[in-house]
Amino acid sequence: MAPVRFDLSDDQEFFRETARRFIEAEVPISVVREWHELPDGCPESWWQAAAELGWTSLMVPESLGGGSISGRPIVDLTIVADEMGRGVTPGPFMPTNVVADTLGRSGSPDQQALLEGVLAGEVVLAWAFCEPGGDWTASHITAAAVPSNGGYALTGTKVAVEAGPQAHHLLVTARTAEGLAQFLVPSDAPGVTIAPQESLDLGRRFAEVRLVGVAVGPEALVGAPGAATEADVARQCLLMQLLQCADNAGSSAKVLEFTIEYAFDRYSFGRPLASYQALKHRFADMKLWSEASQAAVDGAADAFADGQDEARMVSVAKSYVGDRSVELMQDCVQMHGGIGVTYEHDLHLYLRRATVNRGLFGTPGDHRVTLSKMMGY
Amino acid sequence: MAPVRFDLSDDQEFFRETARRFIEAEVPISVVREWHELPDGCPESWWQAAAELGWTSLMVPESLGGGSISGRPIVDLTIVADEMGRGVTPGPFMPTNVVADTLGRSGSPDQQALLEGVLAGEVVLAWAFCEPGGDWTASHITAAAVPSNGGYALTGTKVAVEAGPQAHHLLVTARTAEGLAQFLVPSDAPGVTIAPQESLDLGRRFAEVRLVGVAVGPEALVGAPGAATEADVARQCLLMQLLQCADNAGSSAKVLEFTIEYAFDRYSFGRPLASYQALKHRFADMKLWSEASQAAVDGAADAFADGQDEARMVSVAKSYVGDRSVELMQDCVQMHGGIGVTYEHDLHLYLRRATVNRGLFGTPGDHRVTLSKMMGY
Amino acid sequence: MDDFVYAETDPAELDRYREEVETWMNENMPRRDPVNPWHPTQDDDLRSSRNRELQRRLYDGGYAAVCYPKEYGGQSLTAAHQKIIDDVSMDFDMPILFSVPTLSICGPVILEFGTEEQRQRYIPAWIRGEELWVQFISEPSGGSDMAGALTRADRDGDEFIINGSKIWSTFAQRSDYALMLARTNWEVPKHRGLTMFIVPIHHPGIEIHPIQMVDRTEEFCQEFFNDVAIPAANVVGKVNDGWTVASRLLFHERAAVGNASPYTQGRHRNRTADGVEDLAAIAQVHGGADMGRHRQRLGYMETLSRVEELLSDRVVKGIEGGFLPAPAGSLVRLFHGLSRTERQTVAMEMQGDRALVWNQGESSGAFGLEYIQRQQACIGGGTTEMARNIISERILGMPREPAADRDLPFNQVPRSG
Amino acid sequence: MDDFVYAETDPAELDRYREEVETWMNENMPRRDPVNPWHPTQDDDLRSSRNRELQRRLYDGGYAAVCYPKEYGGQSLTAAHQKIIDDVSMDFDMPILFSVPTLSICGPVILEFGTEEQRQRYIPAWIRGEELWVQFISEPSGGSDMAGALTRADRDGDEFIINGSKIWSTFAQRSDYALMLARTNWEVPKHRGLTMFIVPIHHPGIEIHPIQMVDRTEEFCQEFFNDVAIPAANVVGKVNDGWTVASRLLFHERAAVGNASPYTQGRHRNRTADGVEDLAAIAQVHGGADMGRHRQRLGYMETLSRVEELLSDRVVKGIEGGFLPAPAGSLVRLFHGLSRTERQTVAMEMQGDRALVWNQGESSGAFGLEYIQRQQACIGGGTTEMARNIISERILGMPREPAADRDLPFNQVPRSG
Repeated sequence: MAPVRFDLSDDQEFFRETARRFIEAEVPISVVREWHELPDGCPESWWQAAAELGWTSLMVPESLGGGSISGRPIVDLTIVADEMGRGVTPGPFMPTNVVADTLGRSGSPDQQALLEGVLAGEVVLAWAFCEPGGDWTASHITAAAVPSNGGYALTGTKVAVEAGPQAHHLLVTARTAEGLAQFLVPSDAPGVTIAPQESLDLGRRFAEVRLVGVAVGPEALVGAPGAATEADVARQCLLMQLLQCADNAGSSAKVLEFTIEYAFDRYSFGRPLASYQALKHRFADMKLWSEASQAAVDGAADAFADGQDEARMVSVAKSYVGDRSVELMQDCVQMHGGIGVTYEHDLHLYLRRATVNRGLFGTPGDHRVTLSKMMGY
Repeated sequence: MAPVRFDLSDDQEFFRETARRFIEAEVPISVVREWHELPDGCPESWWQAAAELGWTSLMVPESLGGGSISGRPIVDLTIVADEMGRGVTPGPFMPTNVVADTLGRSGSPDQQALLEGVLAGEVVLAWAFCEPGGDWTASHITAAAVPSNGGYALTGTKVAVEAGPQAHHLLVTARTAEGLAQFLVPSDAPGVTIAPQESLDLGRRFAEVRLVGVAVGPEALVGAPGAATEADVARQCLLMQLLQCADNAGSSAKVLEFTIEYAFDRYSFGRPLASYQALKHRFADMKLWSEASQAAVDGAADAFADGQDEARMVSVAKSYVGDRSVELMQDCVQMHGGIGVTYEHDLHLYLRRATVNRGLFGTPGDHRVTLSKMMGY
Repeated sequence: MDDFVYAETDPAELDRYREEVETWMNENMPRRDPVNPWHPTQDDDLRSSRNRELQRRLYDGGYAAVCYPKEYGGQSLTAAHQKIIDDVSMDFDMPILFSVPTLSICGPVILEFGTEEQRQRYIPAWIRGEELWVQFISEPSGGSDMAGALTRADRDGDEFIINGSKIWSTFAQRSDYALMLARTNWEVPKHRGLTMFIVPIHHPGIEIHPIQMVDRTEEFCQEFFNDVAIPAANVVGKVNDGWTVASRLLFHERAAVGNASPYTQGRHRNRTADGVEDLAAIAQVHGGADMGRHRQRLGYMETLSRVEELLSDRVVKGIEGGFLPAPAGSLVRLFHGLSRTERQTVAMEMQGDRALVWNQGESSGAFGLEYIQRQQACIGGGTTEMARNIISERILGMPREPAADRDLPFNQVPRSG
Repeated sequence: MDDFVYAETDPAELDRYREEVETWMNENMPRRDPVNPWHPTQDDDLRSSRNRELQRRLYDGGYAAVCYPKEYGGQSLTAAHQKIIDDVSMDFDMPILFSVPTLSICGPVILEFGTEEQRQRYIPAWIRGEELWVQFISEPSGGSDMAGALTRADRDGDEFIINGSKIWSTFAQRSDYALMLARTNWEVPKHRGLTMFIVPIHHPGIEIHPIQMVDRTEEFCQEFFNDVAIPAANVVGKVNDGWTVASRLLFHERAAVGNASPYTQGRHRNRTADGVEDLAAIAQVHGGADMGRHRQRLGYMETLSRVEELLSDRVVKGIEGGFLPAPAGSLVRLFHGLSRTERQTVAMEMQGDRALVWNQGESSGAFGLEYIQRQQACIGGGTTEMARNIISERILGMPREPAADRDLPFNQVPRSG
């Protein structure tokens, strides 16, 4: 009994089923391992097939050729994230959707024209946001956009830019005299250096992006500098965090499922592991964490879709799911014993990814501070 | 198998056995409960009998009629604290010994004359140290000792003064122009108001001590103001903390013992509780905490006795024993079920006392900060 | 059938209902005194209790036990309606004493197993606030093993004669009737020799002794039965089939403890730090140097309380929709026990020394007292250990614990020393 | 006899010994390179390994395996002496590979059960650094159930023919001999049909496959045996009495894992945050806004590492003095597993994002890698679950877990799917 939302419409349920079958057929774990060797983490053709299923269209307005399943695109998006987590499925899903959402909301018509390629899975987008030692809030941004002959010159260093190595365009967050601003920059623009980084997560790709006096025209601006951009950036952060949580809820549910199976099949001292009360009680706790994580993700997605208290509910999800998901996986490693810490076993693939999701865009501890401040303390 | 030190000399072992038999004979739990009603927490006659066993002489120099069992008085002192913890035994043991230690080391001959009464159990000493909202370090002291006709006038408010209600003399920590200073003040000195406070611990007594222009002569000074007194105060804190830890190590060992007995005797679904693996594993953890707590206390006592790194090792003990002891007792409450949260059951008497020991003179969290600072962070 | 009955309700209807309830409560229910609130358990007079009076008010307004069928005095409404009443009622004094066990535990049991006469006789009396019920299920020797009851009911003509003792009944001395589980056959395995009875509490043969808790309050009681004669008409369900009734009762108890019951009215409030806001307030006062630590705690408590709400909604929906088996209520029960003990620990930590040693009359000591009683949240209404057994065995389907008493005639089962 | 042999030693003698060791090490052992230290497990050449060379140096100096009897190449000294060598050696490269399992696990087993010939033949060869041993005990199907071995040894004249597979042997490919547990009788309950053998590893019938761990290192191996003929003279202890030998072996393994063995030389160091000082250093670099949290973590880690030392001293003393039963080594093992996983978690947290995503060549990723492998500390050398069983059953005397295979002939015992 996989913990998915209990209120899915038939369309959503069909969408979810399709995503799961697509992943099981196209990207079983054996394939996930093969794709570890690919520079981009997945074949373009596959990403295009995924796009055909609507994985990149949910956050794009219908007027621009996109559209959601349920009219609550954020909820639909978490459905895919949950399934991708279950499959440790690679692909530039998170950053592409997050940047597409902003282009759809704040982009110029020229910039929105790019979305056609996104919908076709031919254009990959990345968000160049966090800087070395940064805390994943807009306040730490020092990258500068200096006015120069009618446009801007961008200078700064960005790290942990997901999908950086394969992105066609980068959304760069930087400071201007008018306040925070974002620019859409082609990855091959002169002055842009994209250095792939190593990651605990062997499936997704990250890069360090160095910008040295990158010259862009005024039309590269996405939305208005200042308050409007602050709002866009805040929304981008929340969206990334929500997707990380959905991903971890899905992956930890999956890990728990196959670990429970293992406990039934594995005999020790003539009894299945599942018959040992000390382990049964830990499995009960893990089941609790898994169900509660799903509840936290769904609650945050609903808050986001309803525009009600989403900042709080996303931080709640990150604070809870972030910790419980990796602790659940670690205890599942323990349940497996030696085999659980071998490269051959799949468990570490999930744990690697969940650990990265837990940490980027703020650790659970960071989000507890955020929540405390929301309570005026 | 009660976790006591494994390196006790025959004299120490005899001393420990005597203390245990004395407590079992004179202050069984039924008596502990009766004594809850006594304003002083215990009869004077009993405290005098305890003193005859040497409970107040260990920290007093032989030249002044005192003397330890092993030549390592601090270790001997933890033996008594451990046994008193096992018996949730009331009595002004901690403050009397801590103040006596300072008088023996820094007191004037006149002040040391008082020790004769302490050795006889006729004089009870208390330490008026912490102030409202204080953090149990000398730095928070605001009580003032202002020079006035040849002596001083003391003004300030002290809280959680253990044995305050029954103390004959108070050691008052206050500030002077020359720095931190301590004064030995009769409890009935004009200007001293001692208001008994309520406490989670039903056995020991605490008071708020208000000093309003209490006039004392220069002879009331204990040791020299400034550095010397800073050192005395630091030692007094460490001594209190060590005794709190020894007390909690003893009481949690005792609680674990009778809870294990209960688990053997109590049948559920036709099996003793002790046969359920989920509980067995928790008992294993508790046994680990108990043994490790004893190790931490002994390590701190040795460090103290050898004068090597005692500040660190006492904070380590407070940080570890403080938390593990109360968590152990809470889980033992859980093991008992409903009966464990009734007034009639003895468990809460231990938990009350251990909770107070955990918190006063710094919580485990406070001591972790201290340790971190010792590491230069 | 192992789950509640729910009906679809459209949002508009619910919004309308909320307004209606708000208006009515403002006009008819006493506002909660924020400074010195009334605690439903404080009031200890049996006959003219404030709980009974408030329950009557709800009934007169048509807002009492609204999930109960109309024919027994309810409104045949949905859990969604009751939740609205609960939300709105947070600012008012509510007859909490009727929620557990009367309406949420004994109620559904009588609805399911009671004879039509029993239903007619008892249910309306609760809803009108006239009669309070308790459970006589646990026994001193029993712990979590409810089916191990030693209290005996021996048939004598058309009566049963009860002898033995029960424990952990809530305010029995203030109540009128009890559901009692007793052994009517000792020759068969434990589950097959039990019978459930309706027992009038104020009966010459019944002695009630209040139990003093660690904080000296007396919420629970122990009862002693000496030759108490009960008419056979008071049997609930079938003779020797009492375990069927009892396991449903325990199911409803788990639902009630896990905030997953549609039959409770209003929400229980704690004496000290109930909401996270209360904790935040404490932090404001005592924060100081520990701000970093307090923030972590506060943020974590906020996390737990929000997730607890979301989880309990999810479980109710999941059971309702058949996505989760009924025992899933144990998930909520487990989460609740763990988060509550955590909160009481944090509250004590935040209060600092004042929770340990305080001036006479100061309220800060309550935080220390709640801390040393924190495990109550993991014991009362089924221990967290039982919850973990249920989750692993009935949700995950793992092998059951070997029980030495499974198929043994009860009089041959090994017992506590 | 279930404990180690210790002798009283007076402090003065020990101080003298410490000076002696310090002088000797300074003159004879290579200093540890603080920047880029040599890791004993890095060096993978079989014959001319640095470990063997360093072991030989210790031997020539008279500081090798000093707790071993003189007649077999040791010094017949006490655990206190070995501890001094360990303390001093922290600044030097040491032949850690010989500590576990050769000297600390296989060693005491041969001392206790080996024939005089076996002792003479093998023990001096270890101490001189000439031969490394491993254990062939665990099996792919076995998990913690060592006595459930499926590898068979069939008698054939004065030889035994081995078939089957073993796993989790440490660097088998670099070693010379193994202690192997195999089944010699299938008609009796599992504990009564096992025999312990000395097996030459580099044998045509033995295939060795390295196992890649999560971080791609290859410390452990799996072996496959095809008709491997072993002379009966290589039996350790009695035929079919192998479990007696194995349980002593497991006892010594727990002692070694719990840092409670007097036969290990030097202490193992970690690639990343081994000491709390290392953590403090990380905090210095990455502290910043999280100072409050880092302080709590740092102080807690300091607490755990100090208490771990004190506990392990206490347990050694306790077993030595007969205050604690030998299984008390499991206390240290459990504490170690828990504190180490905690430390690796904290180290990862302190490193921050750099432990998750890092520039090529940066070392910070090692913290992430160790975190995802942290459970190794609770699995290797006997799981923490087994430790908890041992503590509750053999120290607290609680009833043993019902085992379906206790008295069943082994060939009738239920097995993994």
